[in-house]
Amino acid sequence: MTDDWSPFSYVVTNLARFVRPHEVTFSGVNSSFPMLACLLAKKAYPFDFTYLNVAGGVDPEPPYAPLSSSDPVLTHGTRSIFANEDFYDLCARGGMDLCFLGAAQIDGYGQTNVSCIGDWHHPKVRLPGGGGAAVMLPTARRCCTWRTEHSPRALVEKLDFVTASGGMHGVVTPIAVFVHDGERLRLDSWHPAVTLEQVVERTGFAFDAATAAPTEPPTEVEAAALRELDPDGVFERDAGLVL
Amino acid sequence: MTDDWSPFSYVVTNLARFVRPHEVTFSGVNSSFPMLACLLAKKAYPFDFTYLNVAGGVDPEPPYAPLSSSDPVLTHGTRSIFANEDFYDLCARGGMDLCFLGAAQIDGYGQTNVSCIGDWHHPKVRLPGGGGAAVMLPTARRCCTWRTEHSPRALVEKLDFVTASGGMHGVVTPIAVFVHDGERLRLDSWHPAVTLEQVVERTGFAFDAATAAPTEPPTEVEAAALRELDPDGVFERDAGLVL
Amino acid sequence: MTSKLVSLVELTSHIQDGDSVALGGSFLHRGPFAVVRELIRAGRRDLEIIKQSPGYDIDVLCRAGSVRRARAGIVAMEGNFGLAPWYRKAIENGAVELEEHACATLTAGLRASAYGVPFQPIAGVHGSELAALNKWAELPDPYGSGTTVWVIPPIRPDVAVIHVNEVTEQGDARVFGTTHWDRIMTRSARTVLVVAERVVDESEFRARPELTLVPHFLVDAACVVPGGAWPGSCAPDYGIDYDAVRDYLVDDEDSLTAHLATAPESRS
Amino acid sequence: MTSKLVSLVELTSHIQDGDSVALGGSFLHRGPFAVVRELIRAGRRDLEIIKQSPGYDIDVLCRAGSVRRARAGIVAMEGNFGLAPWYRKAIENGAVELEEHACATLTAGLRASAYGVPFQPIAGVHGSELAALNKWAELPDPYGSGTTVWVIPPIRPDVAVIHVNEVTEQGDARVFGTTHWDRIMTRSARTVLVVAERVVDESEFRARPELTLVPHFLVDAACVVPGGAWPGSCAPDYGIDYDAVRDYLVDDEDSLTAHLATAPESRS
Repeated sequence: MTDDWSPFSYVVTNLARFVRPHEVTFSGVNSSFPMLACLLAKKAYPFDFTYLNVAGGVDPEPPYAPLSSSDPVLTHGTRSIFANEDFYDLCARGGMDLCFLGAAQIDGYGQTNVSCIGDWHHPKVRLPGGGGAAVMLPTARRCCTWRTEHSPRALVEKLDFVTASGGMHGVVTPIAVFVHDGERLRLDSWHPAVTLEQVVERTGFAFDAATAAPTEPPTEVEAAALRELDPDGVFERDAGLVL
Repeated sequence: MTDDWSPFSYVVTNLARFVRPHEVTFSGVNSSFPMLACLLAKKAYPFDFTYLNVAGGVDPEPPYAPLSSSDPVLTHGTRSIFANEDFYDLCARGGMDLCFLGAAQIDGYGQTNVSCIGDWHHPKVRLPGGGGAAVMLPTARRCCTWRTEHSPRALVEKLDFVTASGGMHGVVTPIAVFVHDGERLRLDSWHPAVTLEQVVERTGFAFDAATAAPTEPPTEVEAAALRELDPDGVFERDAGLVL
Repeated sequence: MTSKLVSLVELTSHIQDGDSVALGGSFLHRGPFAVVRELIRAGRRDLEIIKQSPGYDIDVLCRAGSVRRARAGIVAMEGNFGLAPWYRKAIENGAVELEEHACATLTAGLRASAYGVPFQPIAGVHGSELAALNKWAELPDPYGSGTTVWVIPPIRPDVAVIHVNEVTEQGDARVFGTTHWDRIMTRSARTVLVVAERVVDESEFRARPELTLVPHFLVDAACVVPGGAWPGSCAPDYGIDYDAVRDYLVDDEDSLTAHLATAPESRS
Repeated sequence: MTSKLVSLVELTSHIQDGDSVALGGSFLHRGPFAVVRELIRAGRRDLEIIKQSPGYDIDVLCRAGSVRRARAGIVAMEGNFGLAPWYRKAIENGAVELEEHACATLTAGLRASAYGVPFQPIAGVHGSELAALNKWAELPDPYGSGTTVWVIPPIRPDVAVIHVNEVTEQGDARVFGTTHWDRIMTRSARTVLVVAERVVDESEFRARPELTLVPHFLVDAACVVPGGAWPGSCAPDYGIDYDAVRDYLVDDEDSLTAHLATAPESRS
């Protein structure tokens, strides 16, 4: 199982593992990976947690995972609509336990850039923008992010622009899981199909790996849940991840 | 009709006459007179206006006028619920044209006291408090108030406490109608059954009466509308007003 | 998912002596009055009551000696009953301390808590002596408009209690008609308690989730007390019981005892 | 009461060259896209687009050269379509000016307008370069907590346009599912325009007035365009038309013309 652990499954599964019992967890727009991770956690883990999403759903039971992570199908079966102002305020007042937020660049402190490549005023690439990140990253109890490539241009020594700064807890890439130690990101585990040296080489910032180990492979239950969420492999093909 | 114009009818009718076409008008808690005035205006006047009330009703069609001016019957027939935060915000941003607000004492500037008789910290009488007045009086385009007695202790030279200050437009008592001229309240008209001298004598503050005249008697339509709203005279008896 | 439904006694036990308690509804309408009476039966003391427009609730609590402090905008029995007599006495004789608000300044304080900010600006207030009384700060506009604005510090109730029409076993709650200030109360308090007229199957909430005022995860405990907003109204289920309010207002020692014994939660 | 219902062309004529326009919905969901396309047909220029999460709407407006300025939190096509290409180009080549927000800071600016205050505090933002970029002010807590908070100046759109499921002839509007940011947009703009899937009898609104998002008196004009949120979704009526989005994204001169001609409002 370990050798053929696909980078797609690696990212989704390791994001899901950040979900804890009885917490309030949120996934937003442009966030297929966290959406799948939350739905996977609901299916795979033997504990209760509250899953909020940007479509307004509260513990929904969608019949399928939509391509758009803000699709109204994510309210299917919900007993309440918790709309945008409401979940942002919840986060702002400290009521959000775990928030998944996107990033284009991440530095060793866990700060993120989702604004631009190059100078903000004359960007080489204009990126989508941080969404709620500048407010949610400092106010959620824990935030996690993901990158679909693990490279020195994604995991950088210095951000081109600091879109958001604050409570980053975990970062997942196709080959590694980082956890914040209060000062900086440290390596928590790496994909068993790569070496620690490869992770170091492909990371733009220096990190502590003293307590790191190869990532625990997906359990049967995790793997089955993801197969159920992406039965035809559409998400996996769309994502096109490589180790 | 003029001589037997009851003080009750005088207050309700003259409050109703402050309602203008196509405006947004509001009546609140503890406000039977404005509630009746707004309902009267809806029945009697040949123009459209938006009537909001504290029960959340927007242009409701209540089957009867309730004793409590915040009774849910005031949402009967409404097509939307406009709840408290919403109508306060509307007022705060300048979207409320006419707001009726209660008062225990009114001074010549149109400021109100609804807090206490005597010293605030050691009151002779603790009054209900201003409700929204301190926010609504300065922010609504026009405010009107009413007193059920016309006396120097109600219309005072100096308030015991300034609960609210700002855009007072009109004041109605059982014997007089005052309108603000930008500086102070001036007498607009008086009950035809009393004399101007009586109004002066019973008012604690000095006022300009140069343009005042006896109040136009109620029209047949106004009188009929009020009879319809208080068919058994319950409101009139409860109020127990005297000239 | 475990049920949030408990007994009225158990629900009320979430409120301790000295707590600040935000009460839902307005005047005689959809107030959590069964809990208010249960607080009296439980002998709670030194409560801080937070409500824009309390009336019966704060009056009966003052009458029973349960209140230390009130933060309110307007206090009256309403209907045609005038002032709240025991509240009035408690303020006049200094037994209860008052923080007098405009309703919207109280809402602003609750918003500051709900939004996680150290203060909330509020329009108006200029010229009112309430500002000096409460030592509110007036800030200049840093964006150069030349105006100033009053800002209200956070008001964070220990507990918010609301009375609703319907609840699910999991604690989702919804009301019909106006929400009064229940929404912002349930977003600003540390603990949220819900009393409902009835429990309905969760399929009814799933059919119209837009109507849900409080999602389950914000609710700490819920209970069902049919008629619990008595002697006030809970539209569309019942209106004000005017006779009961009149009886309550009789100023003799037995009337409070009789009133508490007549309440719906005592009869069941 | 006179009807608020007008044609799409007449409704769109409320938006003038140079106006700031808040657009409802989010990404490909329940956006007022029929109006967006009508703005292009009408040749509107120099618009300021205000939306927390625009995508298709701002992209097609940039493509047509209708936009001068964007105030947004996150911009993308979403679905699985990635960035908004014509928006991206317009920013990169300086044709469009961007005021980059966190979604919640944009909401805070809208709240400042809706609440009638000169600024709105917002939690977070600390450490983000957006604060300096936008010259936001950081204020100390005057109540002595020792903390500071960022405050956002008012954002007051000339016009807010939202797409809803149902409208009455008088202009009351309601949506099913999430309201996104439509509520605060309709409370902060000078003019409010509503496009609906269908008009329903007012008795349906009277039966459940709690569902009404915008009461008639806040609405300046309304029109009915079935399918008007195409190529996005309007739940529960229809989902995203992925093929249409894909066709729109083809980078040749004809694809925009073909796209506009294929839209539901062109077909009727």
